[in-house]
Amino acid sequence: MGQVAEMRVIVGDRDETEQTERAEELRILEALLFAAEEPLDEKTLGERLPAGVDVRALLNQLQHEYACRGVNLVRVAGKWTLRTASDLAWLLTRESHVPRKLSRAAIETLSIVAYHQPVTRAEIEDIRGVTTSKGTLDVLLETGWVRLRGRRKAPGRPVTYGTTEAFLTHFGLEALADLPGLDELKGAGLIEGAVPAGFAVPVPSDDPALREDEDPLEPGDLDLGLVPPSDRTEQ
Amino acid sequence: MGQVAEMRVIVGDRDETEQTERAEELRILEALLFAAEEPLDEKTLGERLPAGVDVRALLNQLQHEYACRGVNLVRVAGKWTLRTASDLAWLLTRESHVPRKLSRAAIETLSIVAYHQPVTRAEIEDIRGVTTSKGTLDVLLETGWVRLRGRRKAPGRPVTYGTTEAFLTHFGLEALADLPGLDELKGAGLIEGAVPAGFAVPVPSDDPALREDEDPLEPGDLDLGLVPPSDRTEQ
Amino acid sequence: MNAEAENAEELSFETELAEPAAAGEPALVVDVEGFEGPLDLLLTLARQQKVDLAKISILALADQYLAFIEEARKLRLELAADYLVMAAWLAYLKSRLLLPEPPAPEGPSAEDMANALAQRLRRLEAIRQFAEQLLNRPQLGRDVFGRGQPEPIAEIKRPQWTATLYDLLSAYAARRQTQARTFVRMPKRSVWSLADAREAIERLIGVSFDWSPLDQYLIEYLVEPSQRPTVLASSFAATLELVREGRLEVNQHAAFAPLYVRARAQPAENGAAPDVGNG
Repeated sequence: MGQVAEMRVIVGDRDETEQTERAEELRILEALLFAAEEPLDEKTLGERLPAGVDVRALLNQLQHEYACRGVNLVRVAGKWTLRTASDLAWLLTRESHVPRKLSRAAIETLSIVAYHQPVTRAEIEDIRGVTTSKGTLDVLLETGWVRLRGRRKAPGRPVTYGTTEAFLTHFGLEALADLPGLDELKGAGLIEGAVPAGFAVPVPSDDPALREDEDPLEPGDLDLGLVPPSDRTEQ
Repeated sequence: MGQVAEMRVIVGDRDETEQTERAEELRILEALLFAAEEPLDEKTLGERLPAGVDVRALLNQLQHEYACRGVNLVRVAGKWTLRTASDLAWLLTRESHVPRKLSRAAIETLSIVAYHQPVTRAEIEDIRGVTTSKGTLDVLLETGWVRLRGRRKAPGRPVTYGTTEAFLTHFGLEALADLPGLDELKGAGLIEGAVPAGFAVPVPSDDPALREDEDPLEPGDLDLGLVPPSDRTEQ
Repeated sequence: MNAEAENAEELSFETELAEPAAAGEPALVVDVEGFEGPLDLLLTLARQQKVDLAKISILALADQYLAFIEEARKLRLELAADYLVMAAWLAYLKSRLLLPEPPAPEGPSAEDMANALAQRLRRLEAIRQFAEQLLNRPQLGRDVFGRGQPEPIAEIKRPQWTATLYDLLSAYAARRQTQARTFVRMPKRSVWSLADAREAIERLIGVSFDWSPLDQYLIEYLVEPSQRPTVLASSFAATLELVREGRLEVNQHAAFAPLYVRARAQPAENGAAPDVGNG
């Protein structure tokens, strides 16, 4: 490093005058391009520089200087402009978390997944008595509270859904078995009046081990685009 | 020149790793500062850099790198921003949207607010020895450089005025302490004179926190049409 | 403005005003308006003394000010009250300064008052000087410029889903309960309602049933095994309801024996009561 530094100093000393003079024109170009509200063409730039200056050569030099910087000098539609380096485009985005309430349909579906897991979409629909849109399940997958467990050993081999650890965390449950049963739901006044015969609330289990009637997921299952990127609105 | 370029390439190869790493953080800072519409504070900049990075040191390095360029890294209102070099003003005047020309009364009032804030209209008039027309203060509020701060805890509860961040930004001041001649004024005892008796507090101060002799504004105060659209978020 | 007037004793406005006056224009007011109040006028007069404000003679300044006001009056200039108040005060100050101080004066001494005035003038002068310096700084949008094409930061909004355990449980309970009741009431399943089934059999066989345990069989064949107890229960409940209404008779030989049902003398249509035997 010491040697390197020294070399630089020598280099710097040698053509100091030339450097300084060049710098002035480059400074002008820099300032013009920086302050401009739109890309500038070479003619406009040339008008602000001393006569006889090779604008294109200067621009090329400036472009070279900025090539490895966070901002690059680029040519668009024949005009010149400074732009954020394309590999740093991520800097120009900001994530923000917007609290959003789950829709009624999504909450219902989630509760059915919680109590009845492993459960297929058809089973969810059967219990809810209404068609469940794919969007609703996508939203639930996006929350991270519901996951694809496996596939039911049944015609069509439908995917089975279950809840995740994040589900327990979010709802403050120590274990899935802590979800209240029928008596507790009644006690809480959530189920009122006579309960039809045969009405039962299952004792839920989110044991990750696949059930006898479940097959493991197949390699492609998780990449089906089932997990939406963001901002998915449901139904 | 050809020789110079070659030597530099060799230099570049030698300590590539270190160079690259440093460069990446500087590139990020560069990109952020170029893209930003408003000055950025170190916290905001730091959030986009790897943890543990000395943001201030990097900014100083960047400031040094840009010192002799057509665009400089400057500190205004405690934040960082890129500005065209002030010696190139001649070059860019054509671009300028001629700022409103302030009347002599407005200029005087502005500087009294700047040097004596928080200050009431009566105090401004005391210093100028003449009645201040409402229009003058309205014009200043409209520029966004002056804001209503609060109300003085004194008979009549007069409104107190102070300067904004936009004021510092516009005049390229890092902080109020950089006001020209401030020390001189203080040394000559010309500033303390305006402080109401019994309040031994530093003047001027644009600390958004109200002073002990100030009450907050009342709900209606900001709706008088006196308030310019921007920069009035802090109360 | 009179700021550049040279002669301390002879005020410049005389010469400056001579011309407009000659042109028949009462432009004298304009001249006074060139001053930003009496302090400004005093400051201008003080500058004409060409001395440091710290060493200024307040007495001489008062004289000049009063002379100016006198001139203005002669020319019938309209002066704002502020100027006249200052004139009165300066006249008072002058008299105090010229008279020997009483041994125990009440309030501030003439000296104090003069110093206070000098201090005010210095303060105004300083403020003006620094205002000028401030305005001569490179100003944004006039001398220095920010990025002409700032690149906006795009905000990606990630939803943070919220739901409470109560939401979850009440939704579950409500849905299950609704579903269970719907199940009892609505015949829109793949099975026929018992009423429909009875009607169909009647049409097929051509007879109406007497003391028939038919519902047992209908349930057996038409209802999914898991649903049978529910259907049986609701069917029984509906039957009892019809009995109470006097439209059906039931007969059971022993506990848990098959239940025989027949219509009463004035037979009601089977489908008349929609609550009957849904399945």
